[in-house]
Amino acid sequence: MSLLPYLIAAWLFLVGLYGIVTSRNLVHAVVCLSVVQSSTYVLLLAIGYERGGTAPIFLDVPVGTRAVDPVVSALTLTDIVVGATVSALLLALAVQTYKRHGTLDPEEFRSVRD
Amino acid sequence: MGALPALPVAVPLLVAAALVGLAPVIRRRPADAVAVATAATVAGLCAALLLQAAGGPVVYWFGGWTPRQGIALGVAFAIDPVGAGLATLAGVLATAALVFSWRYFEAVGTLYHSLMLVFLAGIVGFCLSGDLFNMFVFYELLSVSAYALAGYRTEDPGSLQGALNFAITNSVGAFLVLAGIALLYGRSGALNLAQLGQALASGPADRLVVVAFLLLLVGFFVKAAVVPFHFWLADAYAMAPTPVGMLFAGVVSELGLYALARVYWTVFSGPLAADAGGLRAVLLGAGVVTALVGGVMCLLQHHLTRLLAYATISHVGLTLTGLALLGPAGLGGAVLYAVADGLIKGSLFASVGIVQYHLGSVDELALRGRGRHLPWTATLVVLGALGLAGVPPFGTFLGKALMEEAAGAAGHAWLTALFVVVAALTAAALLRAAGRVFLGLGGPPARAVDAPPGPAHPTMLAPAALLLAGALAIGLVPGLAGRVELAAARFTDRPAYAAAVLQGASGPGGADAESHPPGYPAGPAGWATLAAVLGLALGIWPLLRRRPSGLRGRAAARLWAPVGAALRSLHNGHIGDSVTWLVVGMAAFGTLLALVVR
Amino acid sequence: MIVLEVAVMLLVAAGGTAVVLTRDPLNQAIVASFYGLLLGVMFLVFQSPDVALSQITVGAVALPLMILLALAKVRALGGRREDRE
Amino acid sequence: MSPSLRRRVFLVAAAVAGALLVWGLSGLPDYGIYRGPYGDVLNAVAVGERHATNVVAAVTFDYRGVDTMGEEYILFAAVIGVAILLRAQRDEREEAPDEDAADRRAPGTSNAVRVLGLALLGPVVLFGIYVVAHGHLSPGGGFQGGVVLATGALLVYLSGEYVTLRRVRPEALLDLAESSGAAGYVAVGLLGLAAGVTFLENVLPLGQAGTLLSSGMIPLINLAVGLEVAAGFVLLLSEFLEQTLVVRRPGEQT
Repeated sequence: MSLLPYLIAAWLFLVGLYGIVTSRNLVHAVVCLSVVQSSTYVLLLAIGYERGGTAPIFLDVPVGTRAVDPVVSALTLTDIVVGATVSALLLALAVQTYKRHGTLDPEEFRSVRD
Repeated sequence: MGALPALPVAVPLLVAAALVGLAPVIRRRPADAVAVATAATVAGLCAALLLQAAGGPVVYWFGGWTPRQGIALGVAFAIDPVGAGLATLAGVLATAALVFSWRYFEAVGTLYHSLMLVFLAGIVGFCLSGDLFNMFVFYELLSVSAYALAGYRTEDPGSLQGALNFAITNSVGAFLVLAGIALLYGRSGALNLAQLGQALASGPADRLVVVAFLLLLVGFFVKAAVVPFHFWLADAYAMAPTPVGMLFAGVVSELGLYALARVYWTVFSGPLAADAGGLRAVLLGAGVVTALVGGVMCLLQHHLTRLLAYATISHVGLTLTGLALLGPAGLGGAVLYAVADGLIKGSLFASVGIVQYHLGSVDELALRGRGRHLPWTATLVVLGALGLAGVPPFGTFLGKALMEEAAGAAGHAWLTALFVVVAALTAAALLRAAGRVFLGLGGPPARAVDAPPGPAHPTMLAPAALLLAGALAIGLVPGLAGRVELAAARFTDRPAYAAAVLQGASGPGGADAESHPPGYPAGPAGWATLAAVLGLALGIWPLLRRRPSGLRGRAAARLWAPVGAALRSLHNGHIGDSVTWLVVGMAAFGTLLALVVR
Repeated sequence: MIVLEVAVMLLVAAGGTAVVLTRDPLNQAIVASFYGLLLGVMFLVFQSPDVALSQITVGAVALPLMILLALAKVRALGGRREDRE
Repeated sequence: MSPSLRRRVFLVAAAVAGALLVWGLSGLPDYGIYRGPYGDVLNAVAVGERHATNVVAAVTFDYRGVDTMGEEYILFAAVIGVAILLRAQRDEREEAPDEDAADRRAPGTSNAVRVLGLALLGPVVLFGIYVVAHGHLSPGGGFQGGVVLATGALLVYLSGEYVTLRRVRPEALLDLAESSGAAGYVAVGLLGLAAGVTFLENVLPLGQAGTLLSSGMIPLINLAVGLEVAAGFVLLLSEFLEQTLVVRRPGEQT
């Protein structure tokens, strides 16, 4: 239990990479990349978690109540925005690639080099 | 506390947003002018910071959140001459690139200008930041802009594929960096580099420290395109529009190495101090392999921008060897070399852009003899090739001389041989291309295609010429070597950095300037000349022979061909392959580090 | 409480694996939406409601929507391509 | 590499890399123990110093506000990037987008769906604004609220009113909203410089903790972020949407 969330983060990281490596569809690869990224959310939030702590919001509870780390939340928020924007860009690239090559399969488009 | 440190990031971001908001009412030329003026302003602001930082570190706490009892609550820019110098380089290159775009792009809206300014702000923030997570944010900012810019020429299918591979591989690299940050945060509860360094210095180099260093190292190596993390680079750089390529090759590759140096000397140099010898061997190995693979691949190309892209990889390898010596002397040489080399790469990308614009192609075989009416461009390419080879008095020579000196002092004098070989390989490739394109050597002239006739427009020639002049100036400024070594000495002084950031201790900490003898050391100058001559021979000689080869040549070709073919097939631009190599590299570096540390 | 935490974490691990192993992009978008929701629940367990809200709006709604739209575009293009041939 | 070779190479390398990762992760403090000091210090001082009851918001928008500024510009760059990448596509076929407008309505939109969509629009928009405005008090803020608002715009599409949306040609307006939001963040930062303190330093009264008009500049930044995120996500979604619709031409619908 004391390591479980960290192990899950490592698992998500590798399983997402496996998806990218074996992907036959660029859109699929982009979604797999978002799984890789989600591992960093899990890792960050698990590191800042304090057993028995409340959310770091002192509206109904007084300051001084044991709370989890607010910093990892702020970091993860940034991370989520990064993830969404990178995914959007990649999807746009994938759509355009399909338009040029007529396929989304990385095996099928040979590189442009001579 | 003055406003200066915040402005080189805030100004381009504000202008970028304004350009998008005003897109319906602003015309092309005013938008060009605003973008150029903004980039030049950033360059000026960074230069001012550089001067200020030369007198002592400049620490700027955003929001006024100065640390309490050594605990950083906010985010700081911690500006030293190395970071400010790289930021200035980025500003100069961006200005040159935007001037170049004036004529190069027929019709662009303001979106391109905005994206370039955001890109520049990302680079500058990355160079100035003293906070690990803040570095990650700026790293992503510059990366996301770069992905879009790399795919900017959407009519080119290669461009899209290059951008996709670029974005996926670099994103994985960024997540590795973030995972490394998370590990360090879990151990120390800090994100400020100085505070992290203090927290780690008291502990051992245990498994967490090793793996955190591994994750950051691999993430930054992906950005720097160190072998085997380099498979994305050639497609992305070669297919990007020329002005974007100028920035990519000129400064972005070096940023990965800068970041590694920064985190090593602020955070890890305490716990890893005892293992510096093993670490040096690992980094030196990576640098040597990168330099050689890049150099050989460079010689194999006849697509000019792809050729320059591999030259970039090769020179990142050289810079890494300087850094790998893990001492201030090697670092100083590496910094000087990287800046001069960046200016020359920017100039060369611009020259190739002129070729592309006026001759409608960047394939040296399809261009044979067609560049005869571009004498200025030809001159710039040849001078650039000599600059890349490190011929005096270019700044690259001075940087290499410092690195060689440091290598000799550290018992690695053999690095000189590597420098000669790599300089010869990349110079050979460029001189061969110049010989073909501008002199028509090696065969009948190619058929012309429809393209705007010469002569090249001043807005395209001037940036290329001025960047090259900058690289010359770096080699000629008296006393620069001594100043750079002083800056490097301060860069590597972890306690002084921490004191400046966390306690506000000012004043030039660290070692005093080593007085560096003026003038050019004869030995290194001789080696550099040898490299240039070798490069000339290797590049031009095959073009002058009537028939392809004699018996011996054929035997050599038979030996050489499979190597070339294997290298080519490895560099196939497949996304799955790039990511697989990334994981292979991570496993390899991780195993080496685990063996080397303790 | 701990049982709940372990259960959510294992579900997330399974969900991420399912996203990767769903090879058809259209189905994958839907699985990814569920996975986004699961992550949101996990973040609530981690006492991070801000992040959970972000994750649910982005991961479970906006991103799957973008994927579906991109796929719709690809299909439309593919349809045209076949028409022409 | 062939697919099967690649898979095998990857699995071997990933086994080693995974072992290294786990080895390193096992050096972390046990799950459920946070050693600090960063978060603990902030939890102790932020409410007193910033009068923001949501400490995450205080960290996001003030203590580490410069990170969030970078983050907003990451979104900004991505929106521009997507527009640039999909641009060629739009130019090609934008002859007269409104002419065959009747055919552009999402197929199969029944009146019931339309009414439902429009009926939902009000509450969704209200909820979005609420989330933006209360970011410094309770969970939420500019980003989350902005995304909610953007989905509200999508409801308009789902209810078949895309053509209406299109006819008003809101793109320039959306660009303006997005860039004002982004510029607004920097401008709030410059307020500090204008007042002679540092960039992003609070210069507004902090107000009474727990009330809507408290926490100084944080609600202002939240507003800027909300504007940018809402407009940005609408632009992102509508770029893809446009891609879908542009192709769905008369005679080619399936």
